Amino acid sequence: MNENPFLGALDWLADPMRWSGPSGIPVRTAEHLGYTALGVLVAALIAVPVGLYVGHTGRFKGLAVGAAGVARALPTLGLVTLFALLVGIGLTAPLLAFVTLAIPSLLAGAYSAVESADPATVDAARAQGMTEWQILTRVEIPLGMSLLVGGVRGATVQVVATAMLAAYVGSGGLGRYIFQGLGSQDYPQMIAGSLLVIVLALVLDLALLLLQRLTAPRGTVAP
Amino acid sequence: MSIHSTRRHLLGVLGAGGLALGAAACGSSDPFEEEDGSGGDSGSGSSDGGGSGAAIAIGSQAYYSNEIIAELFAQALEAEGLTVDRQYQIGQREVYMPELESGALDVLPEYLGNLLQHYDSEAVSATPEEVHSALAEALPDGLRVLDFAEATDQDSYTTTADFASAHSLTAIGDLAGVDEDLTIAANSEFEVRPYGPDGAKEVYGVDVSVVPVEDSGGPLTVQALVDGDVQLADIYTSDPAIAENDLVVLEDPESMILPQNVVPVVSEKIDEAAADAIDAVLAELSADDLVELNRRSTVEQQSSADIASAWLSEKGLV
Amino acid sequence: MIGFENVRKEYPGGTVAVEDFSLEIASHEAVALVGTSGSGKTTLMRMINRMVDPTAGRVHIDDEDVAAMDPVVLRRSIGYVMQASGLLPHRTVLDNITTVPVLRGTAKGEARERARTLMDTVGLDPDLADRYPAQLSGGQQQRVGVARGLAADPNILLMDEPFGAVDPIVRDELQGELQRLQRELRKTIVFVTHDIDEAFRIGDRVAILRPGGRIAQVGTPQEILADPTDDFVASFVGADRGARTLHVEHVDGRDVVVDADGRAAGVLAGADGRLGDGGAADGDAAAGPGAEALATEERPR
Amino acid sequence: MSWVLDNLDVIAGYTGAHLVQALPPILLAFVLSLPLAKLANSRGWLRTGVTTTSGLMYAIPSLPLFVLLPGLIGTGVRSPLNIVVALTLYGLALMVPTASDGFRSVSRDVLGSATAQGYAPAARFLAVELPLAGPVLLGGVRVVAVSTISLVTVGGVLGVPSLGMLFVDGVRRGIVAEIAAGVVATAALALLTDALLVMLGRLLMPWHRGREAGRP
Repeated sequence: MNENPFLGALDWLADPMRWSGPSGIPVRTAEHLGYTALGVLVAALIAVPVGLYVGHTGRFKGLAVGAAGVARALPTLGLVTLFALLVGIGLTAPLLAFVTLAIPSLLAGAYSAVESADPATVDAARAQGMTEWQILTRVEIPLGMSLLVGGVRGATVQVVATAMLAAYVGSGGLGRYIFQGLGSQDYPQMIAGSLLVIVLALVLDLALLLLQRLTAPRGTVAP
Repeated sequence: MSIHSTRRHLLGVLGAGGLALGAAACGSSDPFEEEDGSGGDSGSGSSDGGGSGAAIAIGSQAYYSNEIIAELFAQALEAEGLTVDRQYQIGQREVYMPELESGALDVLPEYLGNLLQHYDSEAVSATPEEVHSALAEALPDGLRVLDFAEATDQDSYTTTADFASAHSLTAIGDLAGVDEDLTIAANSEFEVRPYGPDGAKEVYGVDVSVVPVEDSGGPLTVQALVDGDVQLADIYTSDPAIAENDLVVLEDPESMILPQNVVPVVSEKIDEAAADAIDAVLAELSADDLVELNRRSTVEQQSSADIASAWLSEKGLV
Repeated sequence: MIGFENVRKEYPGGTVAVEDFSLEIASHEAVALVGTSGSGKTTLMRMINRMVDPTAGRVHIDDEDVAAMDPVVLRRSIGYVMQASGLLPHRTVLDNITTVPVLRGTAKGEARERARTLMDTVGLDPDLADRYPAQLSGGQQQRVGVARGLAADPNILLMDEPFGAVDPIVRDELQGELQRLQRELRKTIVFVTHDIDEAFRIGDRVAILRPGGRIAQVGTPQEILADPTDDFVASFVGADRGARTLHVEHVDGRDVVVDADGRAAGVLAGADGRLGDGGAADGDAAAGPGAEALATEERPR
Repeated sequence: MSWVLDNLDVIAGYTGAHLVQALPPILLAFVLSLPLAKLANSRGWLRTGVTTTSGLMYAIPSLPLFVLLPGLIGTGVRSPLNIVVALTLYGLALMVPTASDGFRSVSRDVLGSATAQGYAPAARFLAVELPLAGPVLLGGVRVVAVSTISLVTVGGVLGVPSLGMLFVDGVRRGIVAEIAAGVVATAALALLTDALLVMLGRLLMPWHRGREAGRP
């Protein structure tokens, strides 16, 4: 053990006991990833179609921008506690909060992805006889894919850093280490939990950055 | 070296910061002074107009029940003609204890067991009297505890009436006979407390696992228990939700759980006259009274000032 | 045959792009709509494939009202070539050309086969098939645009200032290619431009438009040059400046054509018929600054 | 609802404390980001470093940072200074890359012509580069403002007075209206600040008026 809580955190992480069992690091990390994925996925199911619709038609743009602005301004801790009082403990309350947190980035990504397509290209596609759906799926989405993935990336990093709040109301994830460390003044444990969250966020960020690079359509990058 | 010494090291640093803050909090230019006051002292005639040298600074934890008790002290002292400065809703013991030690705070309602554990993490359970005298030893120079109240606000192993009757439960030890996996909703630090899962296993031979709910036995914890998400919950015994939901607090014949009677920790600034005023309040404060005070806050959503003044006049204390 | 019957286009907010326009375009005819910006020429052309729906009046193709046709099916039956080509930047040359045939359900292999033929037709090196548009020169992109417009073998080809974004020498080449293609393919072409010389070179007939889509004059280039209906047309074709009033001077034993300002505009073809192009080319020769036209003409081929 | 009406003074007090903690980090992040961004733009590897560090910073969960920072900088947990420093760090993480992009977006030709007209470097920065990067900077500050005002609430868990206290107290007392009031007040504060920033932008950058499409 160590006097310095940061070195103590490394000792904590180095303990092989922490790496197995139902409250071990692999399980908690998997839970954390699961919450993040679920939150981003549900948010994407809502925000991406709306963003694509708004970007493609230009309709309800003001409404979408306003809604995203309000969602951005909502404090996540407040949402978690509010939803928890309304629906009880478990994953529902934090999940609702994560979805709210993820929607603005995803909406902006989907919306700007579609809007980024050169209007002349879209016009030409329409003049050639593509249906609106074909314009969206064959022209606008492929061309804006990296912006869309960028939105997913932003949302994922935000949710993964916030998913610790799931442990505030009865679920698992890496937040368990953070809250337990906080509650019992076991700062090495709290720091270790935070470090794991940071590493997870960086790994996801990097992976999605790579995906973003890969989805940039060939032909649009200068040779 | 152990975790505890690590903790002390960090707390030392935290304490130094708290000291600095405490000094700042005395200055009238500190923007947080007013906020602290208005945080809990909604509407009542707070008399912080007097010189800060003469005023008695009363603090409270960030816990509505603790704030009510602090407000009882405040109004009782004001009735004696003293000037008080309310500094409620201070988050953590690691923050306010240094402020008490430095003299930035003069009075704060505490709980026997938790306060002792702050100074001696190895403290084992005992009777309230034993804890009280141990505290007198443990407290640093310049601080002392007054008499403790009958009212207590301690952790508990609580279950629903249905679950208790289905398995004939009256005491924690009876859980050993329950043939299913037991979970208890509690703050996550319950996991490492002496009366947590390890204590239950050691003292009563009972296996439980913790479902963390960070509202300190509040409505989320109660709801989780009532909804059957968990079989047990750590609910503070002063919580009116216990009676309202017909919950059963399992007995603790081995005194595994530390007694948490309300006890004021005070600085040297509290003279005998002031101490007498506080003692008078605590002498009247029964366990049922504390539950009722809490009920007025959670169910009736009254402010601590209104609750305190009503109770003090009921008891003829002001 | 394409017919416009009293069409009008008014945008929300009251802007009137086209007031009242009627015109018949015969099959296999190339008609150039020419006018300044705001003349409604592009709006009119886009009414044919329903990219724009008229507020009043109707447009018909072979006596069938386009308003009754499904716009998507209609557009797939009409070739469309636009300025800066409008190619899909994320698809290769070959995929761009096969877009419409594939949308219409032609098998991919067959469409590609035809696309390669078309590349040859428009004078594109087959090695460019797998390039992306951004890897091509402006002139090559326009050739791909033309090939794409022809890919579904449409009867009608709409061309919206297709050569507006390329430099003059390439534009001249592309105009020549288009004339050659049109002699072979005999499509019905509606060609929008603001360049009167281009209009004279491409159009069998030319419609000169005033703002609001009002027709100033319709006719063959020769008719318009010979008899401009009013000052607007005269000014538009440059007759008033004397740019079109040419006379012949003898220089070093050859007949040099000179405009009203005394600037050389070209060399008169001798009995050997050295000047290959038809009447429209005369207009072209008169187009730019005379010295340039002369130099072009004398450049060894 | 009656809780809200009975406790308007409590909400107002927390709102004041909230602003005292939120405004300095917004201002500090903006001011400090300018030299840092200029510095980052001066070297390619520095720019990469700054972007990476920013990403790393933003991945740190806020609650542990609030708890740990006092140990690192010697402030108290309940000290607003602690929250201000932590939030300034988050603000910089957002603002420096944005400011770096903003300065890069200024056309080299314009800068060159300004130099040719005789602008000294400092004057050129203040009179030409800063205003031209203004719209991008404003966009960054708006994001920082909204995110900072939201993050201040986390301090409530530690007992630092802010609108976040309403969440902690509300969840313990089971008063939904109290939490809802905290959420609404925080969001309103954020949106109001955002609107003020937009207005300030229009005032300072009249040439940009009407061109800024809000980001969703």
